[in-house]
Amino acid sequence: MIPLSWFLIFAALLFCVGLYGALARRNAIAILMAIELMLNAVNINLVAFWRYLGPEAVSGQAFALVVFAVAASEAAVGLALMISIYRRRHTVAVEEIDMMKW
Amino acid sequence: MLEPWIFVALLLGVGMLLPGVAIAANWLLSPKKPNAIKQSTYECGIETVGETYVQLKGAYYIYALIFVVFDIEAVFLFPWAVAYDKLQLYMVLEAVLFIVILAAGLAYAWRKGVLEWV
Amino acid sequence: MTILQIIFLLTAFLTLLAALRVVTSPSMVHAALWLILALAGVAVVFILLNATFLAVVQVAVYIDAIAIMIIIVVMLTRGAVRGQGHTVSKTWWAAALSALVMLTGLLVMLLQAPVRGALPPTLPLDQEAFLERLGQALVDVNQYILPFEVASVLLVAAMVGAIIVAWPLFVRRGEEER
Amino acid sequence: MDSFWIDPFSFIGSQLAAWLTGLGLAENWVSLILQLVGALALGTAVLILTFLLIWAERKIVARIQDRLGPNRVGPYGIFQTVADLLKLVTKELITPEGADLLPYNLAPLLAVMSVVGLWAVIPMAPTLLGADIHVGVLYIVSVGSIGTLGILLAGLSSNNKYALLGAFRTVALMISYAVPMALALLVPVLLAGSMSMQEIVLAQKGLPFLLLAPVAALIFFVSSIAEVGRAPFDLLEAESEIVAGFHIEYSGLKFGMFFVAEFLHAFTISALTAVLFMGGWRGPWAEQYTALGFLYFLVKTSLVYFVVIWIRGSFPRIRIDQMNALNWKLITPVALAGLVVTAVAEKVALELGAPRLLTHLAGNALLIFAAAAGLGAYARAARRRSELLAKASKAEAPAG
Repeated sequence: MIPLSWFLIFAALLFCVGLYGALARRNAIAILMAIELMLNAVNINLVAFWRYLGPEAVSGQAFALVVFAVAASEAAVGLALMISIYRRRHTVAVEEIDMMKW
Repeated sequence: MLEPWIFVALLLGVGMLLPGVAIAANWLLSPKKPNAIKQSTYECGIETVGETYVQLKGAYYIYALIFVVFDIEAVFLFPWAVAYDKLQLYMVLEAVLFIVILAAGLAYAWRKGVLEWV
Repeated sequence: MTILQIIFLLTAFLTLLAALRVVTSPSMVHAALWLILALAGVAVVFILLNATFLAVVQVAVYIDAIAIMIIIVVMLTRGAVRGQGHTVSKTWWAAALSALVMLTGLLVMLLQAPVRGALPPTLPLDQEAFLERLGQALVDVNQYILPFEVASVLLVAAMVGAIIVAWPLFVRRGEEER
Repeated sequence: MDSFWIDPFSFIGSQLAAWLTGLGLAENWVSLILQLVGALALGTAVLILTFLLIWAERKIVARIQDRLGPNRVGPYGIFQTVADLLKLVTKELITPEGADLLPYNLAPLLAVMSVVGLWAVIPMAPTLLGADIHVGVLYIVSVGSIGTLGILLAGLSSNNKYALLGAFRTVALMISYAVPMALALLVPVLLAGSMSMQEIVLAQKGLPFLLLAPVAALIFFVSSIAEVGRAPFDLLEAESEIVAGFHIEYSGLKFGMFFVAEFLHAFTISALTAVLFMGGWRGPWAEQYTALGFLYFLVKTSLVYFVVIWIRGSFPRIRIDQMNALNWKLITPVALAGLVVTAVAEKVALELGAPRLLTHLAGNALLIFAAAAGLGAYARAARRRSELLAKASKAEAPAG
């Protein structure tokens, strides 16, 4: 049997790897990928708590499903923005997207 | 509980292993005489010009986008379909509303002319 | 150590390795391929947690849909950051520092949590019955009907928004080329 | 213990289990070994089946085209595919320059894996089923789409423009047609109230879903043909347009694996259609005599497979914009409407006590009528537009 803490530590590690990627990468698409990793880590936590603390309640899995929908919407709109920016400015590097920077 | 999944994992492994073995046998049996012309990019004899990663048209993104949206829709509806027998009429109609909202999205894409293959 | 624990450790190791490659790989295409491996690892973890429905959903949504969408966009914006040498920004050390601080904080919190050593209770329902309950809960007015309908509105909003943002440009560009 | 002739599969399994236990192995090791043997047997069986499929397809298509087909190697040319395999095995494996080695070599394996993996959940007889997982239908949706990923990898890693373009075309069409496929798969799940494939077969007692939801069955069949990329939807390898598509840079058995995956996938979708809509192994006395159930399954699957080949032999390849429009403007809206119709009709039949078959048939008839009316309006509008265009260009023409 696997103790709960293993899953939580794994999720924490995955989340921090994603966090590093989201903060450090220059390519905006890579940042989106890192955010997907973070959302996955969150999902692991939700499902692990569902399994260990209340397997008769549906809330853990229902929340995870909503996270899937949110992740998909986020990726869809984010990538559309990337395409739009690339068409206008021929770059998706985050430091170069600075039109709004004062 | 997890027993059927062991079989699934094994079958997926076998599905990778058998073609792998076949390709390995091919590698053992086949001649190996590489040369520059043979390994160059094949374009029916014409010299390759420019780089491989040509600019693709953006419409491909739209298809992927609509696919993602409807995939999530199907994922939400599968548990509903499983529970169908135990649902009351209003619950079925809620799912119909769910489908209609997404159909409205598809109709918008159609009106916008996104679905034309250009 | 039981066989399940070994499977979990192997999966976790591979997933974290793939995740590290996602955030360090200089080539975007490779990063996307490593992302697929990491997502598949998470699906296996879901199976180990007996959430088999979510494991299949993970493959159907993430690997089949979102990953393919990301690869397509990578190809559409190819070479955008290439030739400038750096895959990470100048302040990458600050990012690494904040990730480490975050990790330390999470681990400290975990060590103080009362449930950290909990073992899984036996599943009260078989998975089929659980799925049925999930389906009922999603359309029950007293439970998750609001997230369910809002999810559809959210998806349509995302679709319409993405089309508005991305589509007019294709059309205008096509005219320019002509 | 069952006798061999009534239930050969359980018989062999229990004999093997008894023998392994006799060797002094622990119980879970015995079950693991049994599962491994089962997986190996199933994987090998379906891959060997592919030889037969390729031969059958060549023979049938040849007859449709008034030819003889392969007839030299073995009786009726049945070993032709083996000869072809031997030829392929001795071909040099060429790796194009600039190829991305890991994805390049992984792609054919993924293509085969996604198809072989589907067979894990297909119930072939009452007791012959790899894994009765409770999310079988969703498993089919997700694992079947991994093949898309294999194609994408092949196109990206070959370092060839045509491979890239072919792969992207293929992926765009495959993911488009995955939408109505998933929607059509919801219908049998809804009618059976379960996602387990075995449960779906059991729920078709006396009334196969083909009669209850003919529109969904048709949509599933057409969209899975498109998903496999058979004619008339074989644009991904349109020789005249993009040389050969995503597998242009593959040679030897690496190419052969894409070929195997395609043929096996065509048979697999036939099996899925037979299981989900035609009752799978159901038939008279199938429950008592497992072997008979397996026979029913094979007959139904072969029947559907014959139709797949028949379609391939009869229809010309359609244009890519037509294929795209067919999906988004006809099949997907009809699939959405079909799901709604089935959901409402089933509830009406349950609540009001209306006869089930009649309610569903009436709903489907209404749906077909509406689709035909919509199609007619669309065609009239298109004709009016083209006539206006022709008139306009005629008005311009004399001047020039």
